Amino acid sequence: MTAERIVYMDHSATTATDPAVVDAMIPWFSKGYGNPSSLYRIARESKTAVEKARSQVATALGAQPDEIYFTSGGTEADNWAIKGIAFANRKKGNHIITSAIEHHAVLHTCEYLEKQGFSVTYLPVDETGQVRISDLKDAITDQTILVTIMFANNEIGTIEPIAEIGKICRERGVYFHTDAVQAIGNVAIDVVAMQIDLLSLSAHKFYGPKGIGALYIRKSVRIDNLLHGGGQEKRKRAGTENIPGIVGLGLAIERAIARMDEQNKRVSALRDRMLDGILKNIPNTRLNGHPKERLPGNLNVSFDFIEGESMLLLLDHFGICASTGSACTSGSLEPSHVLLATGLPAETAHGSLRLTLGAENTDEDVDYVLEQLQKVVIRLREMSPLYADHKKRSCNV
Amino acid sequence: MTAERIVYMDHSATTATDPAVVDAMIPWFSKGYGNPSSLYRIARESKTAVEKARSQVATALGAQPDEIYFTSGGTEADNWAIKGIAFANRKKGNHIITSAIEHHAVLHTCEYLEKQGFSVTYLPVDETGQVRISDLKDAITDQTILVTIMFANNEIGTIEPIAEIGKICRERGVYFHTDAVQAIGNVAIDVVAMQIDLLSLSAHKFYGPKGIGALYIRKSVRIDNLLHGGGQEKRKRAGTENIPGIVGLGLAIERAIARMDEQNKRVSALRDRMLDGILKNIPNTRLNGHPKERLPGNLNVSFDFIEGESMLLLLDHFGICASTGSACTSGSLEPSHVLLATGLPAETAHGSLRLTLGAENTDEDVDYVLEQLQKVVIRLREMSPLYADHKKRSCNV
Amino acid sequence: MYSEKVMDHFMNPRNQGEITEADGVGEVGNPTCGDIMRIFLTVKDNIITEVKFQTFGCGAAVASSSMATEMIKGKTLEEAWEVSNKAVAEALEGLPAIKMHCSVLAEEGIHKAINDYRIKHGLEPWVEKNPHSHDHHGHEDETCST
Ligand SMILES: Cc1ncc(COP(=O)(O)O)c(C=O)c1O
Ligand SMILES: Cc1ncc(COP(=O)(O)O)c(C=O)c1O
Ligand code: FES
Ligand code: FES
Repeated sequence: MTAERIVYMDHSATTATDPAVVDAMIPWFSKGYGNPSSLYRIARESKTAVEKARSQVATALGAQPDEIYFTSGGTEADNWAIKGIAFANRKKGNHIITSAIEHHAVLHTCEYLEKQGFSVTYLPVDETGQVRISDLKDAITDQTILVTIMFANNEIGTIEPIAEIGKICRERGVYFHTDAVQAIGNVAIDVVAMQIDLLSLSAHKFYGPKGIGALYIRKSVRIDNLLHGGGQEKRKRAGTENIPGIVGLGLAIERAIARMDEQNKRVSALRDRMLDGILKNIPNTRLNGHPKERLPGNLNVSFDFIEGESMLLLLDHFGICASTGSACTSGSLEPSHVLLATGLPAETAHGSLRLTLGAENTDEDVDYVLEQLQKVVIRLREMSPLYADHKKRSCNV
Repeated sequence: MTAERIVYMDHSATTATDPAVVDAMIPWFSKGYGNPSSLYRIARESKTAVEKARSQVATALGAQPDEIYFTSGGTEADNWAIKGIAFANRKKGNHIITSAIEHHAVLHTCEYLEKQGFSVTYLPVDETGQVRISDLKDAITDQTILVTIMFANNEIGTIEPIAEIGKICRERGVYFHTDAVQAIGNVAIDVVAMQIDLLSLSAHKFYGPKGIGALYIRKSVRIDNLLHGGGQEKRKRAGTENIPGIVGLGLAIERAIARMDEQNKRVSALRDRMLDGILKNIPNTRLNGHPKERLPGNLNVSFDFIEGESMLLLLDHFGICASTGSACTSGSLEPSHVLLATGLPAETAHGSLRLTLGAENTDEDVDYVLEQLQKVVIRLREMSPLYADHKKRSCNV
Repeated sequence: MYSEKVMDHFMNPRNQGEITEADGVGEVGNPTCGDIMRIFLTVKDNIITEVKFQTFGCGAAVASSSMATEMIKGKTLEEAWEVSNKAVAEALEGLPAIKMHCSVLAEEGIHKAINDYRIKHGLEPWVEKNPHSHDHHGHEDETCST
């Protein structure tokens, strides 16, 4: 079952850590291992390394270094932002607004808060996956303390109108958090211009290491701690600092921003060519998400009559790494809540395939995937009763 | 101001990652980077690596693999255990028992829960730093849902009577959590024999990487999630797995257990020789913590008339890395809550020095520290008004 | 954490010691808080001709004592009284925010020593223009008020 060739097109799930980033991390494991809270020399060196990384992250976001707090990843950053704002501002109000297409790190946190007595509005999205500004305006009440809407969606790649949302939230005096886990390195971000109060990110989505992320918290934002303990991170986030991870995050974000424009151009061209090829060669296929306002590497298509997991298994057999919104891989009953929120019928959602391109993908990869994918779809359709019915219907016309 | 020689004696703060552990981690950054939640081959390989590490941790504790959950470190494990038990069992009772000498990750979490309406008993300790079993028995009420008492203390090294505590908790039907962050690799642990329900650990304390830890949760324990989001860790701890960290933790704990007996013998002999030298050569000095029931590498001594931070600065000048319970390094008002809880006067606590020995320390290190430490203490006493008074008092007798 | 200047004064403290027949002695701080500073003055014709200190405290406390004694040596009592903790901290090329109280200790120690001299000489003690709130550790705190 071994494939000669591996084509990784699941960059939204995670990315390979850039070898230059790994190299930068290595010295901080066994040599510069001092605990930054201590006062001797090797500890001061760790501290300096942490502060350098903090500046690198701040620069990437247009923030100040003392507005950046390191976390164990995007999930912790989302949990902290949402629970921290909710509990610290409970006296002001108990209403939170989010969207129906958030990552589970946001959605399940909001559901948890509902159990704690908060009230949450899940804004619907249009068929491209975008929140409607008028819906947001209507949803804000004098009880609203937080709006949390993702910068870009992890499944369909749709980019939300963040600057507009930020403007409205600032005007209405409501904190605005955005989960930018998928956006970093793909979209230019300026937290000041976009009036963002809190922003989550996770290094492993932009060629940094896993297990490290950050939360940007604008100065003067009232927020409770999520992890209690030692006085690290200006007493806001306890726990001995993950120095190699932090150093890796710092370099990864710096490199991601530096190459962003050039890489986006290259990757989106590959992606567009792949989309054209799919739509041209494989009938009964549709693009999910926004036609233009989407992440450069994201392609999400639905193939009628077939199911996602079997697509993934066959693609894996040919060395192609991809993902699906089918319920069969999620371990839950429902297909992707994101696809359903865009109005896709469950049946179509089950047949969705997400290919997310990144740094190491080439023109040859695109050709290879196009070729194999067509074979895979034909093969699965041939065994599908839905396709059999469809063929009959078409012939009977 | 550069020292020729670095003698690291702050192993309780953190340890250098074992180079063999780093080597084992490296392949999982840029090669085996697949997201374990995905189903293609490189993802299955990551998954296998994670499960292997889970078994390694389980074996070290005498637990089952499916009772081990990876976290971002000891702080998260402590927060999860305590908040998770508290919120999941609120209907049964609202009382928690802990000790006065816990790490801040436990103490501040308990203080947070007090604000949420829980009631917390902070058991006192005797002058050696041990909790009295009779105090524990008396403190348990029908409202008690959790006892959380550390396995070994990070400052004075005292080992608590864990098996006895476990027995009482099991008899009384109360969950027992222990913060074993300092104990792993230093004390033999068996969660079944010791009747432990939850146990926290952190890799960087036993030559593993920073930013990764684990919580052991005995099967059938009722606990809420701390981080909400994706379905990782059997839906109990969301967030993309830190594969290199997890692999590093697994190998580090396996190695720590394998060399434990031999290393403890070696390190405690060094420690004992250092203690003898200090008590013999430096007058007005006392050992803090338990004379016998203490971590093999831990030495905590108080030097009358001088202050800890200035000791650390001078020791650093000579390349010696150590720590203190003085308020001057803590950024807070009070000297170490642990030393105060053992009945030490604040004045004496300010003059405490913690030297924690570990794998790489040698006989020469001990000689060097003894020599430098004596000079440092003499130098600081010469500038101390308290010592001047003491000398005058002694002469006038 | 500390500037080079602080480390220099900590490693090589100037004027450390005791003047046995001092004209003025000031002691401030509290061992419970981990800091005590004692300043000894020799005064001739209203001029501080000699000054020594003893300090039990952190690096910033030692460096502040050392720097402050340097700054008042050879000065008139009036001039010495005007040496503020801020001036001491600035001369040390800055102190971490949580360590500013250690420089306050130096200012107060000098003031106490000067007033000790004045009282011994039957003079009215000078009053603190901007009394520090004795928040030696940056917080309101009873146990550490001296
Ligand atoms: C949009 C979004 N938010 C949050 C997360 C969670 O990040 P992590 O898995 O690094 O905790 C992810 C990725 O898993 C994501 O795509
Ligand atoms: C006893 C104890 N508990 C918890 C912790 C917290 O662990 P971490 O800093 O890895 O989160 C530490 C160390 O800092 C500790 O010594
Ligand atoms: S058909 Fe098997 S899980 Fe969906
Ligand atoms: S003397 Fe305690 S902080 Fe300076």
